[in-house]
Amino acid sequence: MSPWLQHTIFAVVAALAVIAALLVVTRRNPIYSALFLIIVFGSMSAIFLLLEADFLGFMQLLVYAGAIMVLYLFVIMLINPREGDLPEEGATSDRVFAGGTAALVFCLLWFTIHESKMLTDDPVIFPTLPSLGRSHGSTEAFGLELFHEHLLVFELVSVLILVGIVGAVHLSIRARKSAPEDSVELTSDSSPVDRSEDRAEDRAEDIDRAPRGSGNQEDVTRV
Amino acid sequence: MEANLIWIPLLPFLGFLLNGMLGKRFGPRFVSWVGALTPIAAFLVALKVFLQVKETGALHQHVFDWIKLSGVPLSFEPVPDLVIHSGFSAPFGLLADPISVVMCLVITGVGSLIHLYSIDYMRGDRGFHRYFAYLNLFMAFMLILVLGDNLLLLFVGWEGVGLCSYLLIGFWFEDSANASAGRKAFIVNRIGDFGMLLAIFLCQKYFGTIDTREIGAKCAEGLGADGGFLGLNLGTWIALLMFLGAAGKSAQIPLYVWLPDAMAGPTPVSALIHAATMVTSGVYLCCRMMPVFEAAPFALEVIAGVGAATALLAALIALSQNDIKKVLAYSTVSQLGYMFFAIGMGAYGAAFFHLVTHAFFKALLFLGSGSVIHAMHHEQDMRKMGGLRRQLPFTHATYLIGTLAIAGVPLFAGFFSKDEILFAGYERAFGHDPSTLAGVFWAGTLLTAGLTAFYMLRSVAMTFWGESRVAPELAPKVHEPGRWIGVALFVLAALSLVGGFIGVPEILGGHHALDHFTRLSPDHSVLPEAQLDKLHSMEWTSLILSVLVGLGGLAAAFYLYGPGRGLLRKLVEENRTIARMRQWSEDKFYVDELYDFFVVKPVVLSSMLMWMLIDRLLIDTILVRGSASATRGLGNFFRRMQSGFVPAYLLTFGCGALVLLFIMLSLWKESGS
Amino acid sequence: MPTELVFTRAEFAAVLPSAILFATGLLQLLIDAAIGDRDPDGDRGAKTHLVLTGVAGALLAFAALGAASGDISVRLFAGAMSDDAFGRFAAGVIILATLLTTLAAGGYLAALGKHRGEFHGLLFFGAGAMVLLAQSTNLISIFVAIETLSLAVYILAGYVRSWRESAEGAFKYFVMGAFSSGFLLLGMAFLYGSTGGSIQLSDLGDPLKDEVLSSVGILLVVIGFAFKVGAVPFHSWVPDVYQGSPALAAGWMAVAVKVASFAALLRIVLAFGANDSLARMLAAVAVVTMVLGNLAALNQTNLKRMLAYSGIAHSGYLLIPVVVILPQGGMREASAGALFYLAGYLLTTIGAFAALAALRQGDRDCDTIEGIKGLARRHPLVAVALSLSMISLAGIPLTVGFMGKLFVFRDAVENGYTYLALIGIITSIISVYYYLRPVVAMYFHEASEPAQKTEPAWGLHLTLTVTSLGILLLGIFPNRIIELSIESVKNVGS
Amino acid sequence: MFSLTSCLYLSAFLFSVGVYGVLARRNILVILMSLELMLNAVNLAFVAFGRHFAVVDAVGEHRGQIFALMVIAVAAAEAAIGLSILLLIWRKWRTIDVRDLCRMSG
Amino acid sequence: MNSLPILSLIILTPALGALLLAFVDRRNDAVIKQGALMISMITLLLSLTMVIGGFFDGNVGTYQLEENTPWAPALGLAYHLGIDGISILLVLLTTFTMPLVLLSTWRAVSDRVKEYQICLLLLQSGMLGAFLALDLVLFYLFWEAMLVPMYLIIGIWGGKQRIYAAVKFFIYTMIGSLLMFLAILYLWKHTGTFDLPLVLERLRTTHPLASETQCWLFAAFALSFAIKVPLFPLHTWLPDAHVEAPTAGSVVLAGVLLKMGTYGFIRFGIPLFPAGTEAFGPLICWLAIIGIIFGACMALVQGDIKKLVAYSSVSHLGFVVLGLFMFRMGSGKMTDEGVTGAILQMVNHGLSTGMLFLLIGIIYERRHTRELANYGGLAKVVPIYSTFFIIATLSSIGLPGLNGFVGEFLILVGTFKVNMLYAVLASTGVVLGAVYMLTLVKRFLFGPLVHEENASIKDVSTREMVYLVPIVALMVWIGLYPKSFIGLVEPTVLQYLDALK
Repeated sequence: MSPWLQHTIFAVVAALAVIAALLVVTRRNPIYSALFLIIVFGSMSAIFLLLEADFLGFMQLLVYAGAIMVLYLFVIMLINPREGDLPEEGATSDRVFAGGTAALVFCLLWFTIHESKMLTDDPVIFPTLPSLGRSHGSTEAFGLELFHEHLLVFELVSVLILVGIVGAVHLSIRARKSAPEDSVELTSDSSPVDRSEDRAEDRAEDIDRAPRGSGNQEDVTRV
Repeated sequence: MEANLIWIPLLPFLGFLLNGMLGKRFGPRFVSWVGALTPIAAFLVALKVFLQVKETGALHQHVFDWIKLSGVPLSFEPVPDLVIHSGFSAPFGLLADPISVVMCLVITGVGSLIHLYSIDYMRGDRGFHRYFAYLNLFMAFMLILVLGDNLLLLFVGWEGVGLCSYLLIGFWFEDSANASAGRKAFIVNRIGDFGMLLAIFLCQKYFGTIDTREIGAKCAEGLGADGGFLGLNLGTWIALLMFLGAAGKSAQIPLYVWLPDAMAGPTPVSALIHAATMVTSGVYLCCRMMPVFEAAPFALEVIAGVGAATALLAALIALSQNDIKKVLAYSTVSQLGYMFFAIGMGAYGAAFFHLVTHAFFKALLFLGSGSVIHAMHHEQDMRKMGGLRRQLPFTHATYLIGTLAIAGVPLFAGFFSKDEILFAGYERAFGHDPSTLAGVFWAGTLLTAGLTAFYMLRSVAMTFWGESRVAPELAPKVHEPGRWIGVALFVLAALSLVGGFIGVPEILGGHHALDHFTRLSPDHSVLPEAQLDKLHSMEWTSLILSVLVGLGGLAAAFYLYGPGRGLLRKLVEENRTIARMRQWSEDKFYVDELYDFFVVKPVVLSSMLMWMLIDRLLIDTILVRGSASATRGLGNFFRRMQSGFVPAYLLTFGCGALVLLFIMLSLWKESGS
Repeated sequence: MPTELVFTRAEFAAVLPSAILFATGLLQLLIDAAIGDRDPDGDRGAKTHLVLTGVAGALLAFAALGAASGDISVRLFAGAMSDDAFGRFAAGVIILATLLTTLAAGGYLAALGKHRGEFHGLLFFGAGAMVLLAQSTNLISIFVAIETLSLAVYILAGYVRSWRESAEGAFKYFVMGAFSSGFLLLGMAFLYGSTGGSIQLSDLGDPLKDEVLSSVGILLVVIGFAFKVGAVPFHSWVPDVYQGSPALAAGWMAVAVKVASFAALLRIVLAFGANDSLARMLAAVAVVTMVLGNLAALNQTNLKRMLAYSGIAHSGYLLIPVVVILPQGGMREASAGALFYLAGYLLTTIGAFAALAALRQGDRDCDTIEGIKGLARRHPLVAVALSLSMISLAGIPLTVGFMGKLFVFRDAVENGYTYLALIGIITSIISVYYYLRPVVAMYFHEASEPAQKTEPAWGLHLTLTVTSLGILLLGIFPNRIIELSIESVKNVGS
Repeated sequence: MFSLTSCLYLSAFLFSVGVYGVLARRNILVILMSLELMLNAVNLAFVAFGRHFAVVDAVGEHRGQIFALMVIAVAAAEAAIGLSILLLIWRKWRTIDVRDLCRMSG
Repeated sequence: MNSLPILSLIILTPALGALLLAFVDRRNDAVIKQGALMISMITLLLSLTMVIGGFFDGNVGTYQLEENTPWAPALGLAYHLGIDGISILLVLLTTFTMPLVLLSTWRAVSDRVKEYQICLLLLQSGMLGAFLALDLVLFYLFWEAMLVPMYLIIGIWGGKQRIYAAVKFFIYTMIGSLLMFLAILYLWKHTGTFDLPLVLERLRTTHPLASETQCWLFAAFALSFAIKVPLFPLHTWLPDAHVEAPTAGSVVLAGVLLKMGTYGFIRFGIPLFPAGTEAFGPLICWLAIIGIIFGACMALVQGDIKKLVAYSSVSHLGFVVLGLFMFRMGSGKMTDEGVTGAILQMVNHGLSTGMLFLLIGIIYERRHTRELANYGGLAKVVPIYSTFFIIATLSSIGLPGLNGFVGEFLILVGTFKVNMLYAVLASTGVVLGAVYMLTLVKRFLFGPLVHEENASIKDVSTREMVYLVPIVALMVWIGLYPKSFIGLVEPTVLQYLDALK
């Protein structure tokens, strides 16, 4: 690929990513956010490809766009928040403050990168890779390095995923025969019998708190 | 010379132990035997010692090392230093020299009599054994006081007798007033002891010793004249501080106020402790430390002034007291003032002489009054007596002897001693080195002599003469007291009659046996003839003056209070000015009230205030609790920062990271580039 | 590059403890799935088999740890981990914490009605990840280990779904944890960049490294760890999470996460080498942490929350050794202080939380001061155990807490950080007040209302006994452990 | 244009946007997404660095990429857990407003 | 003979005994009480054996019967015990007090007897350890360790405000001691050891401290000790603690615990930091003098007997502190009266105030009130009790012939040699002491019997006699023949002062 083409693609994709990212964090409706996030991830994987990380680029697309974001959308659909369920966003001052913080973070990071000695003599384009037996970024090369150099981590990740599975199951499973607590959860508001004082308290708190998000009141109490 | 002196104080102490521990169980008979026999035994020992001393001079016994610090650190080079001495030694050593052995005789002698007297007087009291235990203990301490060869041991006795005095004044403690009186006595004495302690410290610091003989020697060498501070030399400071102690114990201005109150105790106690022995220990101290005082002329002037003033003031108060014991108490204060006046005049011998005779006649008077009180079932108000001569002839006789003795009627004991004191003042005022100040003091004491005669006869008249004012239901029960009381009164009366003869001055043909023995007075015989003659003529003048004043006082009292002389009394009573003065005198010139207002109340109130303001409010509430609540407040502030809102948490995180990042980068910028 | 996988004996030995832990966790899940529902006692029973499996697994892991002791092998798994005394010490503490927690968990969870394999499984997965974290020597394995243990801990925090606090705490922990992971990861990226493409800890100290990237990178990594240990200002999650978690999970979290995180942090810092600015900054963080943690704990009425703030405060104390080793010429041996402190902290904190667990009322934790009033009469043993824990946390002598403070403060003073020790001491004074409050409630007050008397299960009893005895024993005879800790920091692999 | 530095700038920017999202938004879903954004931004840095160093280090030429892969795996697991917690909260509170989770404070 | 670790035995006997008692069934009250008493008696016998049996040589001024084994060498800690003339009396005081205290609790405490006895025994171990430790950290350890049982004693078995008092006591003490801990750590940094004799030697020879540093360290040590003593204005915990503590607590507190502060000064504060002592000496002396007078004034206006006695402790301990600092007479000369007197006075105060608290406890047991206003005229009802009370009072106000005088006098003599103004001011305390104590006696024992309830109070029982008589005997012994005690102390003091030169 010729350098100018790389420049152009990068510029376009980066711009896309920036815009999409900004949209992700500013859209009120989470579905839009999710969709824009997919765009960000997509542009990312494009950049990865540009950076000769072929395998990773595809993994990015698969896992992020394909799996994680689907999960998000799935959950969004599952809970199906109506307009009223969407939380009132913070006041402008809050946003300004958050924005200020984020901007400052960016400034400092920018400064760091800017001041870095290593990066100041950075060539405009990445150095050309020596042509070896395997191509850089290919699945084979990637896999070999992964299993030789990072075997332990690879195994550990399996535990990580296992924990994730167990956790997700434990947290989101609705009820078990012998575990009454979750079943109550869902019906607690409409259940004729309150099982404990504690819950009554909880509910009372909800009602107390409700006026703050005044628009939601109706929706919050609805099942 | 070494001798076995320890038995003198030990015997009464044994009596104390026996009575205190077993007295209650074995009953009053046992108690009276033990109580009376131990002082008598001590008296006998003292007598033996006296004879020995007379023969061979002072005796000494080192019983054991009481407090001893070697003081010089082991590897120290001994630095000879004349100013400050290290190391400290206070042995339990007893010294029987002429003064102390005479004191011992007086104490054990009079004490024995009073013990005997008490057997009758205290009969039937619930605290009979307690009483005798205290009394025996008192004897022991008093003897330690006089025999102690160093100031600290003397101080042991000094405080010990104070303790016994405290216990005996408050003997009938169910009455708050008695308990208060005891407390007052102890506390006022403590103020004096404060001076005493400081005097001991000074001696220790600058003389390196507290042995009385060594201090005397050092003072005689003139060591006391150098050093010093605040414009007074060392000797003066020591003398003044010792005098403060003496003033406390011997009831001198400004610390005399406890003694009249001390009459709350049983009368024999008043006789023994508050008349004959303990209160004179101040005088004894001055005599013992004579070299110190000799080296401090300024202190002597102060002492003389205080003594004279006390004598006069107490006599004035005594004029109008109605409580028979109060009269005697003020009289005691007054007589003690006399003695200090004598010391101030440098007449230690005279003071000591008066001490001894005073012990006789004042004990007699007190015991006599006790006899009356006993007969009257503890009625002490003379306005409710009168005419007792008929029921109590023996008591009357002895009391009268005592009165005449104190009034200085010639040939009675008081005559010789008082005369000697007055003469000393006269000689200082008008002798070879005339001094106006001494003249004023002397005039005061002369006046006091008259007043003394006056109020004493007044008390005789009010008690024994005239119409009976005894409460009718009491009158038939009044009778002469028991056997032992009579014995004691008799012996003391005899001593009051003839006791003066131990110190008959040269002009009356005597040779001043006591002075010769104690060597407290300068030997006049070495003076040139002319001077001696002049002295003698002055002595005559003084003697006649004093006798006249004394008789005048007696006469005045006789005319005012004697039988059938109501008219004159009425005249006196109806005069406004005199009545007001009388009132002042009767109210003791409001000294107690002044003390209460200017000393006691401020101390208590300021303590209260300090407690409330400094202790409770400032320290405890503001500082301690305040800092605690401030910390908790800060804690609550941090708690409130934990708002529970995730955005806030995240913002804290973000800002924290930001700040750290910023600092890191600026530090890097600063150092690296 | 060889094509076949080489798996050395040393690597096997090194990874064995964590492998055993993972296997135990898996086994527990399987057992529970297979026979759990057929358990005659159902949820009410103690599910002894889970506990026993756990205990056996932990003991095995411990044995595996001990079996390899002595030889030190570094750069295992291509530099992913090293098997050294340092890691083993930390691993030992972690395994011990897990063992005690498991032991106590049986009766506790049964009483709560929440006894399932997941708790034990997650406990052991987390523990395995922690052990690996303590042994990791490159950035990737550190990151993955951290994330694994974090996930396990998030879930344990929200373990009791019926408590609202539990879910809330889990959420807060999760969001903030992920946020901090972002920073940690960014830091790692910068470090990766600064070293010119190495993720090996030993290359962090490379003199040719890019200064600014490296400084910022290490700072971001430190921030990530500061979050994990609950240092101010990254502490906000701690109180809420501890309060919401079941008592035992909170205790385990407090100890094990701290141990693993501090072990990794120390390893990184030791490898990174001297850095004065980082030392200054960490000193500031330590000061703020000690002050805020102790002050905020002062007025807490909820014991778990109070212990949470106390945990923050102790992180502050633990940061002192990190500060001490950081500057030019810093004393590397000071890190032993942190290790020993953590060992003591294990006993005290597990003891405290286990005591709270022993006192649960119904299906709730008993976590208020009010609830433990008059406890000395109801449960003398629990009261003694809790008091000992409090006393040890306060750093009063004859307890291990004192020895820990002595060690840490001594090193601080010796290296010229007197002010840190001073602040540590002043805040310790403040801490005495709130540590005494439970003691006051238990011993000086009578119960305000007759609380139902629940007899703690044997596992809890055993745990409490072990912690109490341990607190005293290590408080009186600390030498062996201290020597061990000093020995273990002599040669820290990276 | 297409250089290590610009990749890093982009990465930093996306990271900051993620930070903004986390800090500013109240919707838990969006917060979770912002977190994903942050992680992904860092991935870019890793890969870019990796590409840059691939020339130097033949043994570890994919190090950055592998790191990124692990991050992706972690992100996936985190997403699963995060969404489960979200579901749990939704069931209990019927809310996805992060401000409603403030039962515990102080 | 020397191989017998007698000091360890003395320290450990109560602790092990407490452990033993922990296994006795709590229903077995009598066994527990007697067992505790036995244990304390054994300790007493051990300590007496040490003195009488020739283990301890009174003529030697150095540490004796030393035991020095490494304890946690990794941390630099050693188990280093030793005894000398400074500590011997305090050890004896502690072992002597304890059986009496235990005996006094037999009737007074009926709730949780077992714990009570165990606490007291542990407390004893702590106190003994603190007096015998020659390792700075070991000392600190014992110093803190005894806080806990005392805290429990006040907090569990105390009066109405016991919690406030207990917490105040604990935190007050902790504030001071933790700063001392920091100073100890600094010494470690400077000298590389925690061992007291070594530290002393190194400070003197190879590692001298700058005087400014000395001041800081001394201040840290002094603060800790001053709180414990307690010195004005750090004293407010004491009245609260005394009033709320049960009898045994008060007795131990007054009898032994307060001496920790003064002991700390003499053992650590002064010898370790001579320049600091020089700089802070005047301040501390002034505070001591203020304490003497202020404490006395406070005692004057208290209506609560225990509070009164507590404030009197403030006053008395002021004397002790003053004495401890009075050894340098200028021009390089030393005097030992102050220090010797102060050491003796520690014991004296322990006896007299301890006895007062015991007596108050006896009456409290019968009438359950400490308000002075509720008493009066007791001397008639309970003569023996009153006799004891008066003896204790007299000892407390320093009547010659009883113990209090000897110490007070020596302190004042020493003070006077060094600084006359101090001595004069302090001597006013002697007067004030009489004022408040006699007021107490008057209002408590004398006067008419106003309250009917008091008429039926029983006089001291045999058991009470058993623990009161030894104290009186000791008071008289010290008062009349202090040589046997001074003889034990002085050689050490001389050596000590020599080292300070």
